[in-house]
Amino acid sequence: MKVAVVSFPGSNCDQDTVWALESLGVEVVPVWYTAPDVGSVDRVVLPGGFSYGDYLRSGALAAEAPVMDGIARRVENDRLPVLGICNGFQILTERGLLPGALRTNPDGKFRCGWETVKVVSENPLFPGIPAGTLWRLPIAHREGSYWATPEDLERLRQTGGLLFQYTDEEGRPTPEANPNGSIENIAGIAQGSVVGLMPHPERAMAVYLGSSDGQHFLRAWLGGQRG
Amino acid sequence: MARFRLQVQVMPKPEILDPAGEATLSVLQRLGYPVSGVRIGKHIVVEIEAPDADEARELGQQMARRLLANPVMEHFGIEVDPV
Amino acid sequence: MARFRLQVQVMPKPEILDPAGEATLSVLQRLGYPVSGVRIGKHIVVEIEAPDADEARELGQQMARRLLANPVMEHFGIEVDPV
Amino acid sequence: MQPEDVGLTRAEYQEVLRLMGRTPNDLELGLFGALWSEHCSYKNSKGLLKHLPHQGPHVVTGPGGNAGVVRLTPEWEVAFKIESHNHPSYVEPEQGAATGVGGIIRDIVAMGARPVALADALRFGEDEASQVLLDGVVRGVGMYGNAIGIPTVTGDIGFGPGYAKNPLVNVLAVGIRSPRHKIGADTAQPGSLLVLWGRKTGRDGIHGASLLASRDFSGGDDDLRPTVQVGDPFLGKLVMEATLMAVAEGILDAVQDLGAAGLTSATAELLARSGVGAELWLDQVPVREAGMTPYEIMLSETQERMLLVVPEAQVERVIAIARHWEVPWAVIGRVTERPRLQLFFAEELVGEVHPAWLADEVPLRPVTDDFWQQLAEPLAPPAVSSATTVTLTRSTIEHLWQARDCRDRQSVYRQYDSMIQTHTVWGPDHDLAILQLKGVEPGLAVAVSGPGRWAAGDAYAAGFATVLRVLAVLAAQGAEPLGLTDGINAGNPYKPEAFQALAALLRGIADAARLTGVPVTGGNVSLHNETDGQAIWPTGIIGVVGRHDRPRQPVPDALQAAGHALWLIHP
Ligand SMILES: Nc1ncnc2c1ncn2[C@@H]1O[C@H](COP(=O)(O)OP(=O)(O)O)[C@@H](O)[C@H]1O
Repeated sequence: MKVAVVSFPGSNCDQDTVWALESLGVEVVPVWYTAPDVGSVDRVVLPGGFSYGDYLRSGALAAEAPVMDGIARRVENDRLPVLGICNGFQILTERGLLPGALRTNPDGKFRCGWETVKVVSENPLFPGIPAGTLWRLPIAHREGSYWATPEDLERLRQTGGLLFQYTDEEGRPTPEANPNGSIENIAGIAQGSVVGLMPHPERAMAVYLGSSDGQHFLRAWLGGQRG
Repeated sequence: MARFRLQVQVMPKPEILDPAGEATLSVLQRLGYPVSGVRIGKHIVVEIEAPDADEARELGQQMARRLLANPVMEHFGIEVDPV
Repeated sequence: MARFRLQVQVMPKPEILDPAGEATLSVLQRLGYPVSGVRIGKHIVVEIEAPDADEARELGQQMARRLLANPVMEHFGIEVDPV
Repeated sequence: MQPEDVGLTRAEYQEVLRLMGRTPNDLELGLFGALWSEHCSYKNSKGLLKHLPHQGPHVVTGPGGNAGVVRLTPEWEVAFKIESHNHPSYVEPEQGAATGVGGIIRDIVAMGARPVALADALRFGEDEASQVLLDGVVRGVGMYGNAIGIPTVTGDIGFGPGYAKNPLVNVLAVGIRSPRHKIGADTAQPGSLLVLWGRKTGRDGIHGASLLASRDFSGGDDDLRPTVQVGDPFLGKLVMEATLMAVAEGILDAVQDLGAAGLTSATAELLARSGVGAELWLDQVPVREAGMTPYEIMLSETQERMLLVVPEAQVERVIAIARHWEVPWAVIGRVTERPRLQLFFAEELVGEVHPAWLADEVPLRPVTDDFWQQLAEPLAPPAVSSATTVTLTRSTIEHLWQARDCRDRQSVYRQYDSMIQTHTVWGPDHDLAILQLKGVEPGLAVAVSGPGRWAAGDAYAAGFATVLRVLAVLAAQGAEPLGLTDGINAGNPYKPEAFQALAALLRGIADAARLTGVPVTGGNVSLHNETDGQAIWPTGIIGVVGRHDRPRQPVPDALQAAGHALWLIHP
């Protein structure tokens, strides 16, 4: 299994993501944003972390990078599986590879902490993970409040693309369990072969880090169907 | 070729919540100002070369649609001035 | 009393660094747009009640100095329109 | 231009004349003004600081470099230091705090170490306006640390009336390096080229250090506010990666970051410590604004810049690294054997000084042994109200509990990314941070603390106790302390009582460090924290790094089970 991890100027979770994937036995191919294509890999991860300093809008400047043209083509032609984490998610929505947008958190503040994330529906992108599974994953972002038009939300629901929600420890998507004002407590979505989420599975790879649920997440995604 | 200054105003769409605007509104009201609404967007000033003002505006619209604004949540307006 | 819409433009002062503007400029240039400068500030729309436009502008200036702009780093301009 | 325009006293100016043997031109005068400022020269504190113990079994590099370095294992060394950014944070809290974080990060990077943790120690007043400052400062710390990708893992906040117009922003940064990537700022070789990379130089912060940070504030000081510097963590990250790459390739003589007094301080210190000189070609420095003068170029405090000393044969590779990371760069001079800093602009020699005059020759305030000795004697007991016994009632406890000093800090540290780099085992909400660095055994323990009101009454005891406190926090984990760093903050040193308090605080720190055998490998002194005649309590922020042998399983710091006994251990 070969996975490309793409770095943009300013990306700062790329090394953590490489470490997490390698700890699962994956061969990682680092890709710099100027590359026209990600090359012969099975999957792509757009890691988190302040590409272009989050200037203008998080993810907006990176969405125009040459490598994103290549990735968009491969998604279109080969249904290449792409996972965007945090800033990677923002890049994917800015690029239009995922619907909706990530707005500034309601209090305007960066927020870092642990959240309970529920798998909303079983999805071939994450085989073997039943609906209702609860994971403990950290978030760290200032622009993570998911929003989509009613039509896009409906389409996500219809296609099973509404993947992850912030919930309380019992799995209820209450307003209190919503750390950032995301519509319907949405933490992550999918469209075709493209997945995006705000929480950071690569930071939850060991009990001593607070949780090892990121391993379950990444293993499932690595074993997931192509598109 | 001439130089133009584009003033691009990028505002959150009306249906999009603007928490910063609302927070500012409540502070202004607490300070006693007779205000009833605040919306906060971006003001982006771009210096550009173009044969004429129409072409400058056209380029401005392309840049705004592509990069400066996010069409999912924002709309924009452009003014063109020669410099 | 009448209602006015204030459009307050808050920009970083010319001598103040604008890293967001610079990063945006470099991406626009890479995309091939003939641009030579980008500065990013805020566009703030405020709905206000006032007896007349002059008074509305005066209130706008007070609010801008006090809250909407950071006088250490930013300057501002105000437009007043009746609504 | 007059000596006082650049902050020099008459006596200091006489010394300048003596050293130079001629009248300095305006540019040269400006160089002296900047480097002989309190902020850059430590003229009031050096005599005290030399009493701190600097030697210890783990010390690799003591004070004097960009940061202290201690040995964690034969394969790994830790660079760490506290830096203050108090005055700028009062002028513009968000940018002031952000640029403070950026500055200390560059110090660590200049030692060839990759920053792995930040800690912030903050002090504010108790009024409404201070809350606004606090919000801005926290936003600024987070803005820079989060974006550049270094976790803020612990910190400390306190409140007191004197901080209302003198907030304190002290930031500790910790980095890790392999001894193979050891680099410093004392090894510039004649013939090598000086490469400046990072942000293009602008007119920001000219005389920020010499005037703004080396004088008391008063109400109407608007004209003293130099242009605010804006932190750019994005470029900061690129400069950091580029510098660490160049260091790792072993192609540099030396590295020096640019901080207070910009190019002046960077070149003077680098050249003086290396015992060499240099030609600087100031018209080669990339500038952001047209028409910048040599004076402005030498004194600008533009952020995110690094000075590299590069052997000629390696310049091409250094430029390739700059291109890869998209960092603006320029070759701005050449190291010379003769210890003179010669400033050229458009081929014309516009100024010439001996680097050591700037870096080392400032007249220092003498500290006699007698003075040092009497510092440990207890001061007159502070005037305390007669209520020596307090009955603990429910309302007293509630009152205490609601004091700002007791409030939950989550609203602050939740704004900091404490987990990036995925090595934070314990972050905020513990007395210390514990890190399990990747590929590094054993773990790292980091703690920071500072005294509060105590120091107003007995600065010696407070300094002493603060050292003991951070060491006790490590001891509770069984972690071995490797070294201390101290951030000293005090009022106007020309007021006898303020100087006495500063000295007593340092004596307390020195005695505790000596007693426990843990050396102080670096730190920072910020004086003139005084506005409209009101000064802060002398405040010594103490940071410690230690070796933690079981970082994956810290000793729990919460009660584990009902029925367990509680022991109080005391002498
Ligand atoms: N400025 C800060 N940055 C990060 N963490 C902080 C900060 N201030 C306090 N904390 C965290 O909050 C907790 C309580 O802080 P504080 O009340 O200052 O501690 P203490 O009284 O133990 O010195 C500590 O665990 C500390 O790590």
